[in-house]
Amino acid sequence: MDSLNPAEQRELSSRMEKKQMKEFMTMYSKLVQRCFDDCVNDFTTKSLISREEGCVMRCVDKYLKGSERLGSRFQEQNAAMQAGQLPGR
Amino acid sequence: MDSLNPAEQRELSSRMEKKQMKEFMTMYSKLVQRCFDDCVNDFTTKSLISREEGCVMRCVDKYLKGSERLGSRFQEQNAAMQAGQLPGR
Amino acid sequence: MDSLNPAEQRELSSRMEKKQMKEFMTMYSKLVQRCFDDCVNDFTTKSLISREEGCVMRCVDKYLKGSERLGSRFQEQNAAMQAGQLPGR
Amino acid sequence: MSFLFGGKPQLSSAEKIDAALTEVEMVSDMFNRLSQSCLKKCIPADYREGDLNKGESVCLDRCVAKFFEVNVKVSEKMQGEAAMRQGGAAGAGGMFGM
Amino acid sequence: MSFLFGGKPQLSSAEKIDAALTEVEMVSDMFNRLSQSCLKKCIPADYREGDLNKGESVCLDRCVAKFFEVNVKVSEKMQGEAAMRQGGAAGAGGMFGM
Amino acid sequence: MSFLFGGKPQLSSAEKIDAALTEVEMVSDMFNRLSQSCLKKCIPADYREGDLNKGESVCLDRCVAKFFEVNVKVSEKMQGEAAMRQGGAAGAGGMFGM
Repeated sequence: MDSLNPAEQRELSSRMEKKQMKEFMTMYSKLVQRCFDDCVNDFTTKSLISREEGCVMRCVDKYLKGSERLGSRFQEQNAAMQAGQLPGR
Repeated sequence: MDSLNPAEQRELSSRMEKKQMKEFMTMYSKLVQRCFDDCVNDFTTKSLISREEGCVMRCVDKYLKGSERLGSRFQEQNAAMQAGQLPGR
Repeated sequence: MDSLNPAEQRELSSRMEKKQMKEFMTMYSKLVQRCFDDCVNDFTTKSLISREEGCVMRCVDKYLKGSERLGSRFQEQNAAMQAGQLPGR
Repeated sequence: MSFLFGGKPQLSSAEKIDAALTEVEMVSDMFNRLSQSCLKKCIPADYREGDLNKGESVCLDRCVAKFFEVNVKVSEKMQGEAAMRQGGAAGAGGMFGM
Repeated sequence: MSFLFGGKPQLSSAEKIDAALTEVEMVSDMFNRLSQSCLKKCIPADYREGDLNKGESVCLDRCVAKFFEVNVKVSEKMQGEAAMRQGGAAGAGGMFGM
Repeated sequence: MSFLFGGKPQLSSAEKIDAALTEVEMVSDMFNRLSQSCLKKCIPADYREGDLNKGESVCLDRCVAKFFEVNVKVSEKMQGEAAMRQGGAAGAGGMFGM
């Protein structure tokens, strides 16, 4: 990892950027699907009813906050694990 | 999108074709899995019993028809959204 | 398939190796997720309790054995199908 | 989604093709998720007949409409929040238009 | 699945390798789905012991056999329909053989 | 995970970049699975409010800790078995460290 030369670094960053773009897209479409699945279950109407819409908004809110929290904890644990299990690195 | 030159167009079509091939394969294996999951739950026999086989056939029928219908509606909605939200395009 | 020249064979093996590496990684992370999902459901504690840990260990054991068995049966069936449906090949 | 890529000047061929493929992929990912959800919500798992009946057909149509509506709402909400974080004004229209 | 690719004359190296990889990918996708379904159907989630017991082992074996059978049935059905649409005769054998 | 790739001498540029990307992918796959599991386990699907409440927050924190612990246990177990098969001693530490 540490031995990449500048050209390799650039190639890596460019491919990482593409990957992150895709990850973000997937995260977004998963969020849409999850909130749709959990909030929309009435197909006697053609448009969202207000209860469904409110549920979707709160669902998005809660998932974004939850994911952010998970991300922070994940990084802490990951850092702790690297430090603990691979001393001297 | 609109500014691809002919060589780029060819490259794009060729990669799109590969993608569609893969999509079709995935669609197929998902269909097998779904109909298996919904129709086959008896493992006291080694071969499909006739109830299971009938269920699988109807399942495939229904899913193909359902997917076709979803595809048409999706395209309509997509076209409407593009027209409505991006006027002048 | 059978008509690959040596250079093509090498390229194919190298790409197959990468694929297998990825497959193994995915298999591993699926296993972690599955055993976590099935065994860990108590979040009143911060560390695994002994019941959870035992469950995870047996879960891993059982899944590895199950997957191995499935792999053998799959190959047998696959071989039988190729032989039966494509005579003369 | 061409707005995402349209702004940049002078993309290389490879970049333009990648952008086009990413766009297609995203639409197809959305369709796959919509299909998974709507088939599950509208088609009971007993398969009494192979044809779609009237109720299932209507359910699928409405399911697509509602899925799109949810997509627009979520997209607007996320754009609004992104704009707030940047201190700018929320953009109109759906950033994540399918 | 080589029939899918075998018909075309003069494939380039890249195409031949892609075709081989696609074939491997498809078999492995099928195996992953089969595993997911059969482990779920045959192994109860309580994990009382680490070994497979007799009932679980037999269930897994039959599950594989039935999954293959379903694969063949679905493949034949789809080929039959494809052939009908083209006005031709349905081909024998499984187009989607794993 | 650099141990997986660090041992080989003289990797080409393409190989080094692939190895780095594989490492990133694996961490991100693990995070995606952890998220899926923990959001499901800790957040009830009724969404009465948009904020995380105290109970949900604590649950998420513990869920991450337990997921890591399971990862370490599974990794140690698999390494132990791999070592047994090779007749060698089980290595300490997590081969599959995230």
